[in-house]
Amino acid sequence: MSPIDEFRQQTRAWLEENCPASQRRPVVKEEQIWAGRDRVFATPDAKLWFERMRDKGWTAPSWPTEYGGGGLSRDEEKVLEQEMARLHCRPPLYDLGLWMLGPALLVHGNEAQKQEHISKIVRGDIRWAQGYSEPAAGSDLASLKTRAEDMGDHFLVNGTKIWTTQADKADWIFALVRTDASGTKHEGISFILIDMRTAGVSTTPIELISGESEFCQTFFDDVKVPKENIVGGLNNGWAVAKELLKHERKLMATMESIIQREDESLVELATQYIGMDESGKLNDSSIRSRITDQLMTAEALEYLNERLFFQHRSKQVDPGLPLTVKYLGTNAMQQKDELLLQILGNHGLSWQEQSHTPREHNIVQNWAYNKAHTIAGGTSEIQLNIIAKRALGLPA
Amino acid sequence: MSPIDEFRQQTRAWLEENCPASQRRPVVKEEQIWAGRDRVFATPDAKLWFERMRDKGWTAPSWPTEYGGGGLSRDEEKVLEQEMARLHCRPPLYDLGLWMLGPALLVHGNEAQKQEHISKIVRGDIRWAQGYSEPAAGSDLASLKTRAEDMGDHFLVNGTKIWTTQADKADWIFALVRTDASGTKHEGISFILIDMRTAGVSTTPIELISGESEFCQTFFDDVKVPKENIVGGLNNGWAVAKELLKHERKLMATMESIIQREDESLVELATQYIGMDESGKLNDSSIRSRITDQLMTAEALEYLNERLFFQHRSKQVDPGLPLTVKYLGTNAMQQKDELLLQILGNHGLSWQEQSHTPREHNIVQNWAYNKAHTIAGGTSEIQLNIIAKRALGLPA
Amino acid sequence: MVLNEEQRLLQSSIRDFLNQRAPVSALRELRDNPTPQGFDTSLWRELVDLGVSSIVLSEAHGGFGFGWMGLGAVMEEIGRHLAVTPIFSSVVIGAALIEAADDHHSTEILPEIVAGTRTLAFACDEGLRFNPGATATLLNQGVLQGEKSFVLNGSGATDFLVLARTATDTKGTDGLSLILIPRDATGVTVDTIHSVDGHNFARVKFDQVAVDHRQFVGAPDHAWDFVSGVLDRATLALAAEMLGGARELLERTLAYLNDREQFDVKIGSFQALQHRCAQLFCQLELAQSVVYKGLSAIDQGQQDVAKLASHAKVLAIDCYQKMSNEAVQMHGGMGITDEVDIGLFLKRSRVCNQILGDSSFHRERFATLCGY
Amino acid sequence: MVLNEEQRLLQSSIRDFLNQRAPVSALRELRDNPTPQGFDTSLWRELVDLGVSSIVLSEAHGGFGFGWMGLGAVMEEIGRHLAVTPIFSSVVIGAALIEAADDHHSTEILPEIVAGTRTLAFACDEGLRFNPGATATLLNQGVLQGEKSFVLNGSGATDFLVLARTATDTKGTDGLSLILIPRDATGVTVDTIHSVDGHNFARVKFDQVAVDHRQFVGAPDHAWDFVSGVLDRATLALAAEMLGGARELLERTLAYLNDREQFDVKIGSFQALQHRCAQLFCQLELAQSVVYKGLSAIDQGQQDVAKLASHAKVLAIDCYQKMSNEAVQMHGGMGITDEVDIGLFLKRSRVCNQILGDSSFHRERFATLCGY
Repeated sequence: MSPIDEFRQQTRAWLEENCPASQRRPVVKEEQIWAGRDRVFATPDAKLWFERMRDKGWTAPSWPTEYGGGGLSRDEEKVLEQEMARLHCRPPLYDLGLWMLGPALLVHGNEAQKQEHISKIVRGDIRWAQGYSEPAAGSDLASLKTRAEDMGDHFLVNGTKIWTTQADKADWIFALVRTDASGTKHEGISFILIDMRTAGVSTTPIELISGESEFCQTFFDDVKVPKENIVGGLNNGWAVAKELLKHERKLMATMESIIQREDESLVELATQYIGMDESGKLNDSSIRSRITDQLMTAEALEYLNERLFFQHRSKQVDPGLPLTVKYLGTNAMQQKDELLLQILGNHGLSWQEQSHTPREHNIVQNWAYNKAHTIAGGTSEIQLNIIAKRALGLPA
Repeated sequence: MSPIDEFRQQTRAWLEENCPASQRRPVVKEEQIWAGRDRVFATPDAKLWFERMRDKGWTAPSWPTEYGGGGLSRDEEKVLEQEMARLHCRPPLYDLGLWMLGPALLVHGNEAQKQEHISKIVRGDIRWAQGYSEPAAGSDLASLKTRAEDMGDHFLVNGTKIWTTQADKADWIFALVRTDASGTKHEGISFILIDMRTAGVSTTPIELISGESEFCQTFFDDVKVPKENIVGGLNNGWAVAKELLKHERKLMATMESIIQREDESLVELATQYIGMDESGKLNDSSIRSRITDQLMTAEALEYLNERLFFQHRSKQVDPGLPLTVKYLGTNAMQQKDELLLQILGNHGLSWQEQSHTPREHNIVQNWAYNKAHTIAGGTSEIQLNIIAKRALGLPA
Repeated sequence: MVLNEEQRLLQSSIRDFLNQRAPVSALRELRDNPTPQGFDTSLWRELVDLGVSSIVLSEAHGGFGFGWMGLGAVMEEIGRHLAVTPIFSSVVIGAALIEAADDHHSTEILPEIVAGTRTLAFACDEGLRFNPGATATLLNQGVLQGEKSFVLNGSGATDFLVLARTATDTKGTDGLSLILIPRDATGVTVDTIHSVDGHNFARVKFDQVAVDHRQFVGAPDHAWDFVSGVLDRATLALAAEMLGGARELLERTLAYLNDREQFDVKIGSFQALQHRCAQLFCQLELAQSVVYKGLSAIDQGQQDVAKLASHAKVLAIDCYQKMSNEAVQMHGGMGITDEVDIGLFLKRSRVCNQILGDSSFHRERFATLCGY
Repeated sequence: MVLNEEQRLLQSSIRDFLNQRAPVSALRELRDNPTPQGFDTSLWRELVDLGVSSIVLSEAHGGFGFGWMGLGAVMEEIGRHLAVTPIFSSVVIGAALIEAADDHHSTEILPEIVAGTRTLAFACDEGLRFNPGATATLLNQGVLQGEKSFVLNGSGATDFLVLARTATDTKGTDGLSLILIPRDATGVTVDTIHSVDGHNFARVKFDQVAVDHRQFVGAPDHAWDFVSGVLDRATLALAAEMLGGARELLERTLAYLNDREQFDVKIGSFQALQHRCAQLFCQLELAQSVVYKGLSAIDQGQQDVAKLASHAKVLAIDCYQKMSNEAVQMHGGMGITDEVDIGLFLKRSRVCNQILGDSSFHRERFATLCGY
């Protein structure tokens, strides 16, 4: 047996042994395991599952073992993902530090920063928020105004960030700040780490159209930040940010494939809510046809991701290909949401919990919430601009 | 009975009396009655029908009687159109002079020009071509290079025009030429009338993807043109051109509604080529659904045109509305073509006349030919630009 | 297919009134602090005083001759303001059903509807979607039994107009009757649901409800003969409301694009956004033309507007849905927050989709009516 | 799902060869001066010498182990160059059918196909479209009777592989057999049709054609058991050809947009066109991923690729159709002339749509295979 097959066998056995049955069902929002100082677990099983995965370093399977990661090769990581998918294992940890900051720190952080932050991320001890966007900046990220003034022994940060995911629950925030206003927009930006407990940091939740408040506006009012909290060098924040945005896009893709997997089966739902005729066709030919559209897109996206994986493995990456993932994935997700909503009929018109099932509730709320996905992390328009220029070579 | 109802009754009676039965069937390309010195009629009935309409001035129903037009009011013209449609009467005359030059001459021409040209247009004695586009200009019409040099007693024209409809069969051409190169692109353009028999005018046909050659490239090589052939004043050609483009767009819309009426019935064709199940539904659910899309668009376009007519009549024209017609109409036509082609199956894959019926032949050739409609007369992209700026007030 | 002078005046007076009295913030207020009726009763009283409650009725029943084009103009404003009123359930459907039935109710209860002292709700849908042919609610030997799942304005109605099967051996739309049931009748249970759009609907259960023959509205067993026509007209009115919402969204989005700057220019100067807006405008005017065609066909006395109604509903659904998605997208981050109103229109559009038949239903019906 | 070193080399050598020997101008030449065979026989001879005629066969039958991913790479180049060859009819379908049938023909005629001295055409479609289950061509008591409407490469084939019903009491795809009929057999009439794309197909009539048992290919009455799998694989190869065409169109269009100036800038700098190109690229890569998934599934020995084949065909149809329409549009006036090549791809795409099942057929099949 090849080493990778052996690894697969061991992994499968370990997961079957260690992943509690309750953690093998699609995760609902309330049961997601988020990192943090005040980490709470919805169930004892969730705690068990998290701790077992953490102890193997499999919360961050491919990160170096010296910082607590799993140290897996790319192929092994893929096997782990496949085996987790096979058993429908829930992700053991949710955190922006895990998805975004960590990979960037591994590239741009100095040794002290890695020592300080990476293993805490792997262990889920700190919940991170992201401080990029500002109210007046939007897609034009580089026009940011939050500034960090060099006060000799520390920086003094003033300004405001928007779309900071659950900043009210976060322990630390990584942010882009202006440290030099003399050059072009992209110059003079630094990447900085801020403890949310520092005096002068405050947050206000933003109510979304889904009725939830996942995001906050975060205010910095004369916040003192140690000088060693700059990552990647003074005025070099744009380079770090770009590295991180790559992971954000990859993250979005991963999230989607998680959601694709964990989400509703269209066919099953349609069969139940619409019914079939005697020849085994759905009773609604318009919806039937739209399901075909949707399945064809969703499954093709899986193949596209698979193709990307093989390209990476054989070091033949087609540079345009990764750029398509976010645009296609977020569109497909929203199309599916619309279709699910129509299938629900009048059961899709309320998010009062008592008036329908939790499953219906979830579908309706996701429908509204997921409108964010074509906007956050680089709008679809920005994605298309990037594809046109970078993949297709069209003029600026 | 109201005067308009009376007019309707008389018109209906006259048409029933005077329109030969053979002229009440959808017209095929070969039987269209084109104007011209060497005018030919495919059948004696066609000649009869043309002459009867011409003698009433109903080749140009709303033009002034003093130039040979019908002198009808807008409402009467509409009634005539409706009654002709009711009997499926063919148009009695085809000519760019009728559709485009005439309306512009009536606004911008001087009395001598009207006397000289309008009645010949009404009587179908002269076939006109249009000389606007140039090979290097495309949608950027105003960047035209064909120049007319003032030689004292005449202009000397040099240059080339492309997309001149059947210029090889035309008697005269109306063209835009540069008479002053010193100002901006839009200045220094004049609108000029040129007899195609003048020495130095030559044409080459352009082969289209439909296998036809409806268009020519026309060359002007030291062509002498009398000075009185400028319409609307020297260097004022852009204003005349804009007037004329209005008619071109209206013309496209009219052509489409003619085509809509005279064209294939989707439902009938699908019934014949695809068949129905026992419950009376087409056997192909995808095509059935696309027919619904198509019919809904095509019928809505009819209502939009009808609404425009009522807006004109009640002098409440919504200025944005006419701008939508060309974009929507040409798109709808092409969608229908694609659908017809799919319905034909393997009978839609050849335009060899012997291998299928004339009807099939027509559908396939139109499918290819009609790709021109979203390009000619202002591309769809230009239409959208115009709508965005003029109807929606978005910034340049 | 064009509003006449009176209709234009009507529209502008309703617009002024709603701007004043029921801007979109009124919907937020109602959503966050719901009233038992599900709408603002004093707002409705004022609208009744303006005459909207008789707008679709003949002059004999208090109508002013504005016709269905006039109603369309009013519904458009309702759609633009997201105003919550019983006009659709109680007047456009309710009063029109009473008038179409043309029996003793026309003199007994129609005046109260016009006066706004009685409000009706039409109880038709069972299960997940509009499908009158599958009506299972049964009236047998004077007893009504069944459950209605999606009764618009159910929380505020004083009476229900219930579509029920009265001939047990029938199927489809044969053998149906329309029954007037007071809300407080024994055996009636009303379960109010606050919908995502800040409106409400109800699930209404009829458990052993006693019915006498005077509660029949129109001829027994043959209600569909007149109900279907009323619903077609109501569908066109609903489409007008939906396009009002879509038009408001387009205008708000254009204003935002003309205001917001990014990369040092107005975002409205980006050609990709310009083309998308232009396409939305084309789609809107196309749908609008079908709605006007349908409404003016009613005013011209055309009896059968079934095909136009289905046509209008499908295009209105597609248009409002696309417009609301694009409006959210073009508003960027702001579009997904509850701080701006865009999301309220987005939600309203999805609710409207389900009222009197969704896109699948009407596409199927259009195809059947066209014979393919 | 990625080409290996050998497959990449194969693709680039085929590309170089076709660039040299069969650029799009060769198609024009053939269109304007058709040969009796419908293709350039010396071009085919050279391709045979390069080994393409055995590419899908096992090594025992002369294959080189390039697999279906390798074939896909070749078909992509065929699609990019609009090359007219019998590879699809005679090799991808024909030889593969013979090999799959695994009987005496494998030794008798397969070597001639590989040598290019015999070319096959698969005679399946009757009427207007692909629908093997409705096969009416009948072989009864040794006599074949029927008509095939859309036989690809019919004009150039030396033999036909005819799908015929041999069990009269069957319907659907049960009771079918595959019969090898020489073109010059008594009772065979071939009517060649030049298609809009410069290729050809034939209508072939079989009138009282005598058949003996050695002409059966594979087991009588059960041909569908092996034919369906071969057609699924051929469908994936066809999809690869189509995407080759689509990719060529995208590249030509991008080159045009980067070259042509209007309003004093490159038209490729217009954002609306940029976004449309980016969307086309996304659509192409999505479809390409399904084709690679299907081809590599065959190479990995997956027996049933029916769902992937239908999936790939639908996306390839949508992609090539959209790409060709957009390419014409973005080339403006030039796009509708025969002077540039864009229109040739446009026409090829519509012909490909009809080969082995159109979009409706494969959407329906996909849905059925997914069980809804």
